[in-house]
Amino acid sequence: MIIIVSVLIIIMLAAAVAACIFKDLLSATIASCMVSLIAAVLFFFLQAPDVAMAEASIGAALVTAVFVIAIRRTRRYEE
Amino acid sequence: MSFLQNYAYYTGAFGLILIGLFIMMTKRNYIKIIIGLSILETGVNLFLIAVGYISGGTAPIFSRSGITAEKMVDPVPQALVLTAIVIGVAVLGMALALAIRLHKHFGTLNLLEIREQRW
Amino acid sequence: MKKGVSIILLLILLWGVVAALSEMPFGKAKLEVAGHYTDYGKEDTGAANIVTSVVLGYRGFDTLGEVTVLFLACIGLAVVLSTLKKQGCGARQTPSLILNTGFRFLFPLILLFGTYVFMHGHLSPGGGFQGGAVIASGFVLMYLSVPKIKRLNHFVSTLFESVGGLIFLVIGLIGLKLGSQYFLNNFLPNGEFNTLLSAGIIPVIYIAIGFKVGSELSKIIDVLLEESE
Amino acid sequence: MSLEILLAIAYGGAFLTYFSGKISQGLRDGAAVLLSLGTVLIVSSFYNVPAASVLYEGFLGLSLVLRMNSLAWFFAIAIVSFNALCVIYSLAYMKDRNEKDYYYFMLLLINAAMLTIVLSGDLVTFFIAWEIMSWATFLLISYNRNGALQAGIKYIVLSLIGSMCMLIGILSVYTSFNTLNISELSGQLTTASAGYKLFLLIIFSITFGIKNAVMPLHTWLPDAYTESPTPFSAVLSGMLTRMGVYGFLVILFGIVGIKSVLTLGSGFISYTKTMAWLGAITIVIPTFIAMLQNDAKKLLAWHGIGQGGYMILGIAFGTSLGMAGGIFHTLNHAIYIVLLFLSVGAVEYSTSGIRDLNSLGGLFKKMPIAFLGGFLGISGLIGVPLTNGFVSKWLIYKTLILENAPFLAFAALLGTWGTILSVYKFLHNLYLGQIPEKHKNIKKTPLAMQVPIVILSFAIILFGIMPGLPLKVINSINVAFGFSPLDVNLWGVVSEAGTLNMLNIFTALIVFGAIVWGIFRISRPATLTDQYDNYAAGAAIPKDKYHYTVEYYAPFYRMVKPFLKDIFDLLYQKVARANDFLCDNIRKIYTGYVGNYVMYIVFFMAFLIFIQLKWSVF
Repeated sequence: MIIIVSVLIIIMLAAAVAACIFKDLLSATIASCMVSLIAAVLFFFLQAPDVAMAEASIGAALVTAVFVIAIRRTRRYEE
Repeated sequence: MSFLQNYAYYTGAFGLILIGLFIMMTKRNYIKIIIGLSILETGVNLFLIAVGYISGGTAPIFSRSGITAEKMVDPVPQALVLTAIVIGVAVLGMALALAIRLHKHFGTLNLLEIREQRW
Repeated sequence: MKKGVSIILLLILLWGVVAALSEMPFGKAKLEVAGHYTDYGKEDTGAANIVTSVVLGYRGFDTLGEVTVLFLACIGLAVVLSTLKKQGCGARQTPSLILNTGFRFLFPLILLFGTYVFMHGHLSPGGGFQGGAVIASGFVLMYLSVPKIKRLNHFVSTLFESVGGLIFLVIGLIGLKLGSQYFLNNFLPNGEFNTLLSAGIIPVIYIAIGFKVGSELSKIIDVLLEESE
Repeated sequence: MSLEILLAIAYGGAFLTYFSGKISQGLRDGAAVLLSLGTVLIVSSFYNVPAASVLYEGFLGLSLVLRMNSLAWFFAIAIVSFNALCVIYSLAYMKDRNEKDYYYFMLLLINAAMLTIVLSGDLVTFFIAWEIMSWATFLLISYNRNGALQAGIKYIVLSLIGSMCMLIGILSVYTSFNTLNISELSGQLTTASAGYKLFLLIIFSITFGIKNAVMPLHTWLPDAYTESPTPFSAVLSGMLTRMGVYGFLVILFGIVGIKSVLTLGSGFISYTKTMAWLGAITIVIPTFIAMLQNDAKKLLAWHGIGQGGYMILGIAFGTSLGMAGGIFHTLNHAIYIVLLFLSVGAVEYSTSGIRDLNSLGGLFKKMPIAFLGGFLGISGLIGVPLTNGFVSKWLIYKTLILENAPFLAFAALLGTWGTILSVYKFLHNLYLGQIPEKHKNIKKTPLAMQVPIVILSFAIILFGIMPGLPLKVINSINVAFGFSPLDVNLWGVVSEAGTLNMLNIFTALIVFGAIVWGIFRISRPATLTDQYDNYAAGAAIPKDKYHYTVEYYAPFYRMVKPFLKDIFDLLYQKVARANDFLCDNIRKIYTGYVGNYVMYIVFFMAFLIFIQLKWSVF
């Protein structure tokens, strides 16, 4: 169990670092979406199903959608 | 192994917080800063939930018989984080709307290039 | 230069965090107030989900404030974007067949699931906020898949939003009047435990919140998309 | 008639005037005049009728008290009378200005606030009314905008410093004695420790020193007097500035008590000595600065500061003679300075706004009433016998001599010499000498301007010949404060140190005047010639160049100008500029870049964590 959690956390942190590094904002957004998604799984492991649900639907779906729309209306690459 | 047992979640939460802060401090792109903010927020939420966890606890729901109140995890941070997430998305939407306005007005999202916003 | 300073500062921060966390063990007993909630939440509010009973029963007034913040953020977003000139934003890709067909199957199911989630907020994980978010993500799917769809009917979404907020307030005020104790007093009978029609006013308020959050979040998406076409 | 009704009429009248101005101009003017005259009548009906009433019970646990005693009556009657005269004067002076509703509203509001100050029986009412007065004054000083706004801001900044000092004092009094009623406090404070009394006196001295323009705190006054509309300059100089004297009287003798004040400090450095020396400095320097001024109102403004020094000098010694001198000088100063301002205002009105002494002159024949006012005003200001200023200055000099303070007496005399020089310039450059060509056909002085000037001129002579009239009231104030009463009769003062009898002086001067008149009468009659009919080496005199009011004391200017700068004003401006610079630099931490703000927050957190983990201070 703890091994799975550790692996998930490592992937999550890697995704966060990727979000930091990517110059393409769309990729960064997807990376941050991944962070949210794994966080939702972790919430579930921490016996917080309500929060996991909220995080999955909001953090992973809505926030990403909002970011994508905003990037579409501005510009895609960080200069 | 006991380190992982004790500190895996905390490491994840503070890793997210520090990465979020780092993005906010060093990046110049407005949308990148907002991405940092959202990562920071996820980290804070994860930390709060991790604080409320009890070893071997159950979710705070009396969904079937045999669940006792003693073994439940702390419901207070969960209630807090629940609303925090929802408000978070509204605030992010607001910030991104401002980003769209900024881009329309100045044609750039690089904060260093936006001179009018400073003294 | 800047990155170096940032990393040094963050390392000091990390140092403090490590020092603090070493004295804060993971997975230890909960606080006294949380103990009270888990011990008596079932009898006090009649909801099986203690998180729900905290959000709507013990801390209902806070939730009203949070809903207000959500509402204000939504209004602020609309105001910020309302003065933009409408202009084209490049061509859209036509959605693929899979997306299109999947949308037609899934959209009613997503709405149904969202409704289920906020209806059963007092029994199972979920509630108004999650249900509303699920419904809103259904609308995101709609915007993705159907290119020239008739937009969200603003009147209806505003109606849902306002009626949701009003129900919350009115129920709170009725509780204040009937119980004469506190705002959001639970004046309905608790009913049989673990059934749909139990836990007094909690399901009613969660339905109201579900409508409110769902319409607000879909409106955020709608407003952000609106001007670009 | 109770005191609440008086205040209700005063405040309600101000609002009534404002709103009637929205209906018609004539109605507003009538309302303003009637209300100000009405308050004069009501206040005068309180003569020798001590009254007390509770305005409002339980304002945050304090009761707001009003009371009328001889001191309050003396100041109240002066306030409402001068205000009524200035309102009448304003009818003509303000005729062509804008926003007259606002002007009259503020004038009457200030009147009501000053009335509340002198009637207040507790420090809360005092403070509230003080603040109303300060803010209304600020609004009226800045009536003319532009430069006036600068002057107003200067006034309100200093005034706020004073108010805050007063607030500190009041809070400290309340926490120590649990009451703010002035009459209750006076009993308790006599037993307080000397250090506490000194603290209170210094705190309140700053407040009242700012209002009374005592020397290091005077900088607001010249600009404020100059820039405000002239009738209001009269009110400002006449009574509003002298609220500081009232405050000194209340705090020194009403609350702390004269015996305690006299024992504060030892030897040369005592509270009264310091006050007296500040008063002396306030007399000398501004009087000589006044000599350099070319703006008629500014000249009077500097004299306003200087004369305030006499009052401080009189009351600082805490003898009954000095008290009488100080309080009487307050009234006398108000009479003649109001008269002088009204006289200048008449000139300003006739020449459509010219106050520059260099470009005026010879207006004597055109405006005799204004000249009469100016002449009697400067006579009073100098202290010529048979005018009121003589009596009060006599009392003050007598006090200084009896108190063995020769240097202070010399300072007072020096001030008088400076006054003579500078006000002669004032009178000459306005009314005497040649009249410039462009002022040959000026507007006539309207009746509404002449009436107040005549009344005040009459008052100067009346109080000069019969000083017993006001001195009787002042004597009862002295008794109320616990001084020994003076032996006063209608014509003057009788004391063991010297006797003043204006009747004798009056008779002597009449006889002397008759002799002089007779000599002039029997000698060769004078011949009148045109002022430009002069011999100038055969050349025609250019009429604008040979106007000798220009640069009246030119050699003296050159001699003293480097020494008579208003150093305190310059100092305050330096401080203000330094503050501005500092704030401007602090503002720059808001760089408009999100990263920096996050950096500040993280830096602060890191700083706290670092010092905690390193030294564990928390």
